[in-house]
Amino acid sequence: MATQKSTIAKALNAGLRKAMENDPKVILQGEDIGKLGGVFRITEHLQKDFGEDRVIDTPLAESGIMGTAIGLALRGYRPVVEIQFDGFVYPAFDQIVSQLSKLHSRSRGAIKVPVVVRIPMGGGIGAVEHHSESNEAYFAHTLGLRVVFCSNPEDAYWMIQQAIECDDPVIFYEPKRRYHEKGEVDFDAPAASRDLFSAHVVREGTDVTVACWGPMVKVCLDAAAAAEAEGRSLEVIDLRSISPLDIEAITRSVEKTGRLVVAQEAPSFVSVGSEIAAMVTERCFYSLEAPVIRVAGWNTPYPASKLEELYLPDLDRVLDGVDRALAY
Amino acid sequence: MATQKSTIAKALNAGLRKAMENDPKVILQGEDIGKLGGVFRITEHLQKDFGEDRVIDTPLAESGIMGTAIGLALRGYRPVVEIQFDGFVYPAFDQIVSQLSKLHSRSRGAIKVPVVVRIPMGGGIGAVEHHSESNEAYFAHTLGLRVVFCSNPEDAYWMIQQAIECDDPVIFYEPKRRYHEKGEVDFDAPAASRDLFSAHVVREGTDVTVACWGPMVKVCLDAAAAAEAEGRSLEVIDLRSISPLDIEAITRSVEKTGRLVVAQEAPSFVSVGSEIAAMVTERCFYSLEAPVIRVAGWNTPYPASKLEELYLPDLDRVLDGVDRALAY
Amino acid sequence: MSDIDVAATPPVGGMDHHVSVDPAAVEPRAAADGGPDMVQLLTPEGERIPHAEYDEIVDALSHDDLRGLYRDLVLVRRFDLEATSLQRQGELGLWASLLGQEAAQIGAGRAMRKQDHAFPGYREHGLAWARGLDPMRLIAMYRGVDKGAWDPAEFGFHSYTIVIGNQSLLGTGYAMGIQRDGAVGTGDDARDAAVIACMGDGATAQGDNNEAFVFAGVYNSPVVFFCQNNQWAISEPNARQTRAPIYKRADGFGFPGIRVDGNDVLASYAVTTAMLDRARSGDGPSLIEAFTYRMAAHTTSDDPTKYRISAEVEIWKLRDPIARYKRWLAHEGIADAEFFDAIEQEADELGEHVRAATVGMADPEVGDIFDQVYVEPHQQVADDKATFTAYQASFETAEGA
Amino acid sequence: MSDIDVAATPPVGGMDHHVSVDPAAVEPRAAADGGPDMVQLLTPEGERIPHAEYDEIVDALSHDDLRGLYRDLVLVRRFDLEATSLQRQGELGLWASLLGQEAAQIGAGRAMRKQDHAFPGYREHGLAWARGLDPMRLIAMYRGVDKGAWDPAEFGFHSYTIVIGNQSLLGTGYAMGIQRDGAVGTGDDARDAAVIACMGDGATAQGDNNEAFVFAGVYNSPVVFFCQNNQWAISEPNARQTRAPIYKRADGFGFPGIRVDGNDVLASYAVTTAMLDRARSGDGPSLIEAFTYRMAAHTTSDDPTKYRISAEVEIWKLRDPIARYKRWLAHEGIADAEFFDAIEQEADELGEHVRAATVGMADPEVGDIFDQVYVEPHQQVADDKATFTAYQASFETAEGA
Ligand SMILES: Cc1ncc(C[n+]2csc(CCOP(=O)(O)OP(=O)(O)O)c2C)c(N)n1
Ligand SMILES: Cc1ncc(C[n+]2csc(CCOP(=O)(O)OP(=O)(O)O)c2C)c(N)n1
Ligand SMILES: [Mg+2]
Ligand SMILES: [Mg+2]
Repeated sequence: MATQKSTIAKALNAGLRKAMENDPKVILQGEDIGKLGGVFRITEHLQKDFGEDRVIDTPLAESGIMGTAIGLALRGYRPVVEIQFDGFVYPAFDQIVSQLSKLHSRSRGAIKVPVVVRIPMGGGIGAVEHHSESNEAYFAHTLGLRVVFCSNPEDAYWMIQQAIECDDPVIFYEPKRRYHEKGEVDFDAPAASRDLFSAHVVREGTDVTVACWGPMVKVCLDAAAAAEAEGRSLEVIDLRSISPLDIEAITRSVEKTGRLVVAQEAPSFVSVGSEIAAMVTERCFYSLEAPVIRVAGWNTPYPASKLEELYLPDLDRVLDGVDRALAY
Repeated sequence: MATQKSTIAKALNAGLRKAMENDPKVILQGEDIGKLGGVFRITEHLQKDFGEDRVIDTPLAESGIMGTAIGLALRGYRPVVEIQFDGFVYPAFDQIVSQLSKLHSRSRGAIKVPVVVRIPMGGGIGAVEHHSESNEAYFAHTLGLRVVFCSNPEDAYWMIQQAIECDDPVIFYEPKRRYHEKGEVDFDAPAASRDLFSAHVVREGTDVTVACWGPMVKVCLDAAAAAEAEGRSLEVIDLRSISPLDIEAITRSVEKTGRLVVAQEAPSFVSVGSEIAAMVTERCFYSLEAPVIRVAGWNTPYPASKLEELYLPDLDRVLDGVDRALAY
Repeated sequence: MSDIDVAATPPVGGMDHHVSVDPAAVEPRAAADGGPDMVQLLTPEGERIPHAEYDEIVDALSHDDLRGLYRDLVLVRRFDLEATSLQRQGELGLWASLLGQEAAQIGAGRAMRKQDHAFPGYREHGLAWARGLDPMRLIAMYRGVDKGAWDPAEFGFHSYTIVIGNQSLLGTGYAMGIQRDGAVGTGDDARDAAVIACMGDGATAQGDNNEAFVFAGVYNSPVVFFCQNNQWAISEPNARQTRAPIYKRADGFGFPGIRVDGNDVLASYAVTTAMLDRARSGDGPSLIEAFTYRMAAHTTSDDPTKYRISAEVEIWKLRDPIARYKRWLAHEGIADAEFFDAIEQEADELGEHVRAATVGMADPEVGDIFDQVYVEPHQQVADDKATFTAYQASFETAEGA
Repeated sequence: MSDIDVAATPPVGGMDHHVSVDPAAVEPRAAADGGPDMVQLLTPEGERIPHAEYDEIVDALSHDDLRGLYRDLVLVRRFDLEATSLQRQGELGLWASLLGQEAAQIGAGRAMRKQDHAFPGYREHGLAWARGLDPMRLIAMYRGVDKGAWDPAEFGFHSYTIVIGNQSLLGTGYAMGIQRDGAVGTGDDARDAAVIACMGDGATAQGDNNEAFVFAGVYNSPVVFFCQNNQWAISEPNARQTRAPIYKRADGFGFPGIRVDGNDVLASYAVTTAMLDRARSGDGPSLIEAFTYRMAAHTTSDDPTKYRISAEVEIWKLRDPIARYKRWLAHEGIADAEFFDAIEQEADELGEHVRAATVGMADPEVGDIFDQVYVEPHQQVADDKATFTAYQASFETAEGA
């Protein structure tokens, strides 16, 4: 069918379906993912087509969802768990940190726990509290987990499939405010042809590197377009994976541009942006013309939604970061 | 009685006692903190002296401990919660992140939750899994919490009192492998005379700044003594508080030395060390002679105890970090 | 009969498709009635059923009290409908309707004394009303102006809680505080206090709620767990949350559980009154399962046609909590047409007030992002606020120039 | 009588000191017996009590089987004592003794079939033994050589789990997998499988265990929750963990709960056999409370004299699981002195083997720190390993130089 217009939501749905067709061990678990198809409809029609034993509506208990998913993985299944919103992953935190991330090393490799944890993340949808968080720092700091973000429909489609095929546990973040944005997807391309854990230069440039992931990629691409009008050439890197971090890709770009802006929705304090800044500075100490500039959510809890526009880094704040980097 | 020799364990016990005497609203909650006095005996004799209603042996359920502590705080109490070991705080993570850290801002200041969460942290005691973790990055990234570490008996005594007096929730880390190390404590000095949230230069020096906290302070002081023998002058800063971070104190020192090593037990990836590196580089870009060097636990789960000596940063690794900083 | 080897036929998708429990087999369908254990004082037809244990409590209510309950029910429903329509018109970000659950909440809320405290979820608009909270505070939260910024101490009504289960532990801890204040079992009606901690049927699956049962049981704390079983947790029916009826959960934690008709304001009032009395007098916790129905969507974001049939909703319409109560009041001569009209009028006024106040509601202060994160100063928040302020100012300067 | 106003006297420390529940008031003291509901087939004196439901199961055991149980009990106890003494001599970092709980574990372990799976805590040495795990694997973990590095699939015995409650959910999920594999209720004895998920009395308070009850109930999964109520959670007695007896918890989650004498190997075997059969045949979960006693300290780091009286331990000595079983075997003529001596001999040999193997145990590979963190390569771990290796090498170079 060649490429086709699709949304991230539909691409994820198609990717899940493909994975379920390819491997009968793939099963989905979560709250309301069955008849309803999930509150974002990412699992729409899958229960109808694959049955209640492969698309499991769970009790309302995230630790239970995570713990039983790990148990299913121990039995040879490949569970894909949906956490309804970012702010509801915390009841499962203990199972994720104490079991999911550690069983492989605890057993000196005897045990594999190929669980994918899908989390619709981030703000910008005018939601009530706990529905707009960017909590990737917690999981990135948890060694034993892999943490990835899709940012567009094309990636969503193959990334979810690769995440399911990966033998390590993967936290799979989905930028909820972009679920319905459209893009071209090649539904025939084999998922295995790309590398889930390598960063992607989505726009080449020469003056400043901008590293970003998930919902911020579009913001940064827009910023790059705006910057171009002012004669500034930004190189935008969609990191896709933040654990592992494709630090080579970032340093390669920074060696060229000499300047780096990291843009994220999460608060900056002790965050992925901090890590990138620390690592890049270590590796590019002599090529950096300016310190790494972080453009991030403010160091506060996510605010009431009427204030979220002021909280989330937007095009202007990214450009401001670029200005600050260029001011050195 | 002027100053007296004491251990961190005894100083904490004395500090808790003092706080309970000063304020009848101070109550303690935790597993085995009553008759047993806690597995580290930090609360020894307190139940006998203050009764079962102020020193509460709780059911074995950390979310329950944390949630009821918050409820008690809402009623006007000042609960001090003991988490038995670092690795057992995760069942309480949801209550900490979703309620403890957010109730004050949620209520636009109407609610205060002055809960202290005491966590014996870190490795080096030959323990089984989950008993040796340094998980401060999770809480430092959680705005709304304060996160502090004591590193010696003197500080333990006044810091625990100040933490209890603080109207914000405080995660209070205790370096468990140092519980029984001795130092002078002035049990008469009023707790209020110091600032819980400011860093302390524990040794002055001129060549390299070493920032550390909790159990690493002693390691770094020992390293500084060893370095002196080789003619290198290290300035060692005990951060005490990592949220807020006394960045002024660090930058003041770095402006002088031009070099910074951060030493921590936690894995480096997306950690407090990352943040310090990022911030210091932003603020001292022109005075840094070398990138900030992080000496940290390796980026893995904490290993089996026979390997912990190779995992934990020791004097040699700190000195190696210093060498690397000086190599620029 | 056939030469196909049935055993060798691989099940579809590699699975045995008979392993799931049929929800209907383990728990009555959502449309079922509450069963013989359910306390009901008023039938759906508005007939009063005598009850040895609870008549006394209801009989102690004056006609004014009884009319007051009606007023509560009607005004709360009107408020709720207005909020739903404001959401549809884009004035609110979201609304979680209490439609159908008015009697459960008003009954429980009116059973509380001033010194009692309620720990709500996110749908307790009736309880909030009974505690005297200005409904506009709820509107402000769902509009995104704030996150629920009232002072719990003022109303004995705590923050709305969105993370399922959290509030039960907070409520239990609060009740432990009441014990430590010596405000249980003194016999002083103005002193002895208790807590109501709310949960939904889905919420009973959550670890926090079960830990709250453990703590409350062990410490014998004055807390009444008030579970509104509205049959649905978004799209999932009771059978996906528990294999046993909810009120039976309590026994295994060492305290009584009671199922009450949540569409019967008198029963909800009576049972809650009895359980609060029990708690205040030092006899410990209890669990009330108010058997009711979520007549509307889960929230305005939800589309229930995806997962439930309208016939079920029709059955529950016949059990409407307000209709049956009105019928009884009229039949008993406690209220007349004039009274009902006056309440209708008041409801219209409330609706208009809520609409006007919502549309005219001021946006929040931008400082709210930073100003109440901590009680005491925090360097990183202060630094961010300074950066933010300078950044904002740079636009003003730019615009001014 | 007195002119002191009692009401005005402030309670000590600003508190009413009567608010705590007296533990003794809500649950029998730890030294109490298990009550009339407890299934017991052998009295502490070694007398066999007939039981309508369970005799059949026990009667089906051959004399070889019965002697085998004795052997298990004695060898496991000896192993455990040896481990304790190895710890005292500094050979282990820690040891969690199962002393007193042998019968509960051996009974349950021997009730399992090959295809069943156990999810243990950290004290399940008897269960491990029954599943064929080399006890040296347990020693390796408590010595700090590894973190429990066996392959669960090999033994149907999963990782030791230290974080209280985690394993029950893993076991329940595993049981959900068994259902999906069509390995329940087929009637094929070699195919139908079930799970045993272990917990302690203290652990029943943890959210995870209650969520496991919810999931197992809702999905009717083949899991037997096996709770060893050894009366203590470190220093806290049962009354601090639950207000109701533990076995009563199950009913409110929709499945049966049974209290069994955990010091009676026949009863533990019989009840577990029945519940596993039930699970395997598709009738769903159950909760077994094995009423027993932790004769030793919580772990070698613990000092129980701080919180419990020795009189209690003395009472439980009279209920020793091995002594009563030996008496019965001898009385029935199932085993004679020669047999008992042979087992004693074997135990001595096991002890010596464990001691020698522990002292001679190789240290772990340093690569273990890095090598099994991920299945597939991870850049940051690889970078750290390279740094580590170079750093280590620098010493060797330095030393070599
Ligand atoms: C911990 C957590 N997980 C998931 C959600 C998302 N969520 C919001 S309401 C809801 C269903 C709640 O059902 P129930 O407890 O029956 O209450 P009701 O909405 O019916 O009043 C879910 C799953 C949440 N708010 N918190
Ligand atoms: C989540 C968690 N919290 C605390 C601990 C510390 N801890 C280890 S064992 C134990 C008591 C367990 O008691 P019980 O469940 O009765 O089991 P037993 O040790 O008696 O076999 C505690 C509190 C832990 N391991 N995990
Ligand atoms: Mg509901
Ligand atoms: Mg126990």
